[in-house]
Amino acid sequence: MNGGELPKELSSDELINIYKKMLLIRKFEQRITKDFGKIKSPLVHTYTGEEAIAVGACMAINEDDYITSTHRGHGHFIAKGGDVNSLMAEIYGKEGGICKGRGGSMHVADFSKSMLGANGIVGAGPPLALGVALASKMRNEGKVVLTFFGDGAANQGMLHESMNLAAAWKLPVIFILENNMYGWSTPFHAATAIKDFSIRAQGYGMKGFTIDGNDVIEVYKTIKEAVDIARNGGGPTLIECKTYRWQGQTIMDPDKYRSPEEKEEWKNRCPIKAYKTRLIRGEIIDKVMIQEIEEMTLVKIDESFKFAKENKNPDPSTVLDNVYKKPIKYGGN
Amino acid sequence: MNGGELPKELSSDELINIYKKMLLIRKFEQRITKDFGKIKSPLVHTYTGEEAIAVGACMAINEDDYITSTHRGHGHFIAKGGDVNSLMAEIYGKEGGICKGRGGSMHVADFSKSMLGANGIVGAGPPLALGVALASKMRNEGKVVLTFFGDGAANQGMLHESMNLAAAWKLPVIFILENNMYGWSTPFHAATAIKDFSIRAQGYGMKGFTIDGNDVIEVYKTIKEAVDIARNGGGPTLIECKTYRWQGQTIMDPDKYRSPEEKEEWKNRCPIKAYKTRLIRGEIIDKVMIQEIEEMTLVKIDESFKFAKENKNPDPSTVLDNVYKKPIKYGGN
Amino acid sequence: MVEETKTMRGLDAIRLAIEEEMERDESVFIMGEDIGKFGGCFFVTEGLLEKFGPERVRDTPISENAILGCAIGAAMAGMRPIAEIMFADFLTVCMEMIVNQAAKASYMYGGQISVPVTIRVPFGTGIMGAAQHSQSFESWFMHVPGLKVILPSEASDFKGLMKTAVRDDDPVIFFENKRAYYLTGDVPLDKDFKIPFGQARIFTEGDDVTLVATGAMVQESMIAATKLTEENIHCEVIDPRTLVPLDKKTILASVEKTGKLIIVDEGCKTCSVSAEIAAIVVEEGFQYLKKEIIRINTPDVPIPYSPKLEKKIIPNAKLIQEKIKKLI
Amino acid sequence: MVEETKTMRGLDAIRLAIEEEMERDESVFIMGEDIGKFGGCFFVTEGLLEKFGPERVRDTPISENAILGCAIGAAMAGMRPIAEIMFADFLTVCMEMIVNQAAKASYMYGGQISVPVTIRVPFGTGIMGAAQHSQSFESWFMHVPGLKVILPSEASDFKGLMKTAVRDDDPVIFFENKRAYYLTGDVPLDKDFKIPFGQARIFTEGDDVTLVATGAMVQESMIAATKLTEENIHCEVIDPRTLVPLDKKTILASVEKTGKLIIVDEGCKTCSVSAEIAAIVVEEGFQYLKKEIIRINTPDVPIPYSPKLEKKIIPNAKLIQEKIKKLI
Ligand SMILES: Cc1ncc(C[n+]2csc(CCOP(=O)(O)OP(=O)(O)O)c2C)c(N)n1
Ligand SMILES: Cc1ncc(C[n+]2csc(CCOP(=O)(O)OP(=O)(O)O)c2C)c(N)n1
Ligand SMILES: [Mg+2]
Ligand SMILES: [Mg+2]
Repeated sequence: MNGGELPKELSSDELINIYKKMLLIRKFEQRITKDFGKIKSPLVHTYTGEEAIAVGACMAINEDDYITSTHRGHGHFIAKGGDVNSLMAEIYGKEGGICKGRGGSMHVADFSKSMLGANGIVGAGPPLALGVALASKMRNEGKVVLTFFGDGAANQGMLHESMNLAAAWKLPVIFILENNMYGWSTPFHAATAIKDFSIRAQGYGMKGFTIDGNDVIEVYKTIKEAVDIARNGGGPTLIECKTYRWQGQTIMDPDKYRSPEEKEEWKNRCPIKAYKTRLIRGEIIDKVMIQEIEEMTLVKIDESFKFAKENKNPDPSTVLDNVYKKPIKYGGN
Repeated sequence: MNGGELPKELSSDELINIYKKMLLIRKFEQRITKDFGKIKSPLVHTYTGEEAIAVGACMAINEDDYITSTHRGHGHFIAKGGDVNSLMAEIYGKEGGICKGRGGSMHVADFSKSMLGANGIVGAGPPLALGVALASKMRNEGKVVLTFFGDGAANQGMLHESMNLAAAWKLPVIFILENNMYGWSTPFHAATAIKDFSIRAQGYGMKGFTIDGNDVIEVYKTIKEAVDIARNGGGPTLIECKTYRWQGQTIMDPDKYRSPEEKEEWKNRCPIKAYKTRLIRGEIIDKVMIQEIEEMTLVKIDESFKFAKENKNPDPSTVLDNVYKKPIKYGGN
Repeated sequence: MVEETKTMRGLDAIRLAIEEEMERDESVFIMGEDIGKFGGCFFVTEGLLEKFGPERVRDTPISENAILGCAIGAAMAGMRPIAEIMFADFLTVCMEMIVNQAAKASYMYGGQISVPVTIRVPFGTGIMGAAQHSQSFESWFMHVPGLKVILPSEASDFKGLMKTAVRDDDPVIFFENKRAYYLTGDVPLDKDFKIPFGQARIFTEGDDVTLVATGAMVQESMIAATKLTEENIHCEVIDPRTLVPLDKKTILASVEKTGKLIIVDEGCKTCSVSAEIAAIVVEEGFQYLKKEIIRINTPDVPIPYSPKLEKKIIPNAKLIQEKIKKLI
Repeated sequence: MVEETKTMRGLDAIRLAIEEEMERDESVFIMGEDIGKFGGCFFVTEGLLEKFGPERVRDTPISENAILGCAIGAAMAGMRPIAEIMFADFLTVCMEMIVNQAAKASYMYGGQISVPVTIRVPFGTGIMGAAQHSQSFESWFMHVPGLKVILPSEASDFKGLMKTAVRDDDPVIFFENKRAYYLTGDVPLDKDFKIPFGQARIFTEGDDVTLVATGAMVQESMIAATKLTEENIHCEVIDPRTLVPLDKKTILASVEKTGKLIIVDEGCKTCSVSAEIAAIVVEEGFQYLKKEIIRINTPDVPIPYSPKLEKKIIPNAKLIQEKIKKLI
């Protein structure tokens, strides 16, 4: 159920920003998809349809709070305030990319924004989140960490260890499970016997919620609640956000394992459209503004595409840089 | 609470056998402990105090049902009907050991008895149990697998993956968590925020129970119930048995992290003594029989010790045998 | 009698081998992530679900330890499972089951059992996989006694070695080079076509220099070798095909003839397959060596995403040619 | 100025280094299984909990991925954690965090960060640990670019290298040989006593043969070398101490002098450290070699429990002596 009152504590600007960010992610992914032939990498995963989770979640934290991401990281990157130009350039493997073309889509990271990186290994973000949270705790910084992961990742052993340790040590980590119904081609109900993953929270002694991941305000509110608990020393929370990815697993996926009806049904539950309706109903924006935002967003995307296109390829002579902080002599060379 | 009626479906012989087996394990471990200087291995873990779990559990299955074990495997080995002589010889590293002196205490296994091996890696038994269960299921053999593991192991990622897969595929596995309150020196409540591990069962869509692991009949009954479910295609169950190890983590452990009071309290809850009292009260055995059993057990242990002592050391020229089924030429030699 | 063959890609040859073995032996089944309905990340198992059903073609959760534990346990109970780990890079999450369980069970349990499991693992570069989807870890497994380590480079070898793997009684880790997936070759249709472990394949004979190569590097070496015949330089190109057991004899015999050895290997240089082969030859064939042994490897660097960068570090025919000419 | 030293065991030297670094730098802390109240499986961390309290000496659940993830994440956030994995054999359950995360973060994120974590790992034979508590996996990590791989054999090196490790900005895996724990040596008490990475240590000089050894094999080599001086055979015994970076220069210079190389290494032979060193020398020092290179390793077999069997396979001074005499 995507409706109800808009939260009082958010200003109009903030409410509009939520919309802008979701739209920016959507348009970004559409552009990537369209230009897919130019990217050439088969391992690019889009966030289309899931925008409300990253955006709602990042609205609930401060700029210096941390997030860890997944292989499907563009949305988290943008939501956390990462620069779209260097994101686009990274996906195109250019020197001006946020990781200088070394990482690519699956490794986009912006440490200056406390965005600790997309990750090609399913389930590898949460263990790292523990450490960042511990550092914050040991230094009394009051920062929290949001760690995003999928329904597929939920069945990885690393997740279990992470949730248990976070709860045992009361670390300020929010576990955000993006249940988009599939781990690659495998429906989550074939990979586990449970219906809602949030039930697992009890097994670690933390609170768990299952919410509509397509309702950006519900996401925001729930994460906010969890963040407050974490900041006050109450430890971690598990939040399962039900959602759906509109596109295939990767931009190359023929996606034959999901029915057109199922896809259609979820497209009708578009998180952006629903939120737009609420903004209009709440008289936060009007048609003109919508039009303006849409245009500005497209301009931004075009610029980022231009930036990426005109950017240089990395210089092959630098290929061995940054393996270590300072170059060392390799054993065998 | 260790009391109540003895189960009607068990004959006197069976009830007495339970007693005999528990006592055999106890005396075996005491002998090992006494001769510890001769064994020389620091990595020997005794089952003293936990006898009711292995014995009660193995009473609930058939001879051709399987078990997997842990680093603390002597008790499981004996309970599953393994030969005490070759167990003792193995711990002494002799050729007549069940693993020809290659495995030692942490690897005792008797595949002819469907005892699939002790395991030096905490948490490694359950994933293997999945496969044995799957084989049984695919071949319609109706066999079940008991997989034992500790409270420490419960926080290993492998456990999570195993419980989830077993439930998703409805495999005939019974997860038997031996909560002896400590993973090495770490109290379980420092390693996790929950009180009873059985609550985790819900997170996989299976049933979970927490029981008195020192009550052999309660163990038997609960496992029996779970076995019936598993045999009938109902999938796995998690059973947490609360217990206590009387000795240190290994036979060399100075064991300073546990208070004498705590140890004393648990010794007062001795599973063997409690069961003996019940047998006497139920007029299944009398003092004379108890005396006889005690003596027979000691004779058996003495024999096994003699067997181990007189047994040859493995022939060093055979050290490369059995790396593969048939010898291959090694790459580098 | 003419052997019937069919031209197909490496990945089709693997599929054919699996299909035939599943038909032949009821105890063979296959499991892994997205191998069923989806047909596998590289479409190696396409069509098998339709043919054999979900009991024998099992899609799993993303739980690699459970996948391998399940396969190994089933093998202990007498089945012959084939388990897929989607990328070699993910072996990091499930080393335990391979290294401490499958590889050691026979030995540490005193020979009571064997573990006839086959673990299939795509590996290598070439798809812009970057640091976590491009790695070559085969040398790790050569360092683990109890495993057999197989690494074919060509379609018919894929078929013949896969069949041997499935029928072998020991745990086999079967590395499938991503680039070799798409190379075509003539594959025997004989349902009992097997290639024994421990026999290298000589791709081309020559007197001037021995080139030992694996996986995608075999093709690169062949291109270099072919090119150099124009300059009257004759390379002997050898693909060991199986790394454990390793056919030292063929390699040593070749070095005896040529006196010169170059090893070409996609893995990062330090402690790679090439190190072991160089060490064997300097230990057992020193008297044959006329020159230093050259290792051509990917340098010690995580694999970068940008194709321009990746290309810079992965050995190719041109580099091989240069190194050969320098050595001679 | 006379340097003040104290005689202590290897494990005490490690403890001293950790203690001093924790005193010096608030961002250093230590975590692992049973390292607190219990003092660590080998008592390396004994007393640290009492001194620094439970915030900085953290007992963990038996969750190795969480332990390392937590340490690595904290390092990314600017701390300098030291994490212990109780036995090298258990690295199999947590390779992911080391190999795909710590080692690659600097590179794959384009140099945005570094990961100053130290991972401590006891390894090797000698305690009847059998197949799953005796292994030597250091060559695996040499094959992973981005890691520094340290392996001291002696008390003062333990101290000096541990301090360098903790202060290093890259991920360090620090292998602690179990037998070397109990060897005593004179350890400098200077709180800034550090040994740089990449500098081998020459234990004894000699002209006849170069012995490169690591861990417990250094002592065995020294026994052999000392014995052979009676027969007027003079070995040069070199301990690289750090495997990545590796001090090739010292090894090559020695081989230039002696013309003969033997490598002694406790790891199973195939693809072990010894393979890499042999390969480097035949590649870069071929012209110096007068004889084949000999590798003395544990053969490719899981470690057996029976001490009689274990003794048979682990290289010792006697075997080393024999091999030297045969080579000369
Ligand atoms: C450890 C590991 N196993 C498998 C993969 C291959 N893989 C990449 S994405 C993916 C599906 C992940 O599903 P989920 O966690 O639900 O995330 P989603 O893609 O749906 O966002 C798989 C199996 C991987 N990258 N890492
Ligand atoms: C993966 C792994 N981590 C750590 C160890 C070291 N270790 C051996 S036993 C043990 C404690 C196990 O506790 P628990 O599972 O509760 O079993 P218990 O010993 O109490 O029976 C530990 C930490 C190990 N063997 N394997
Ligand atoms: Mg998903
Ligand atoms: Mg315990």
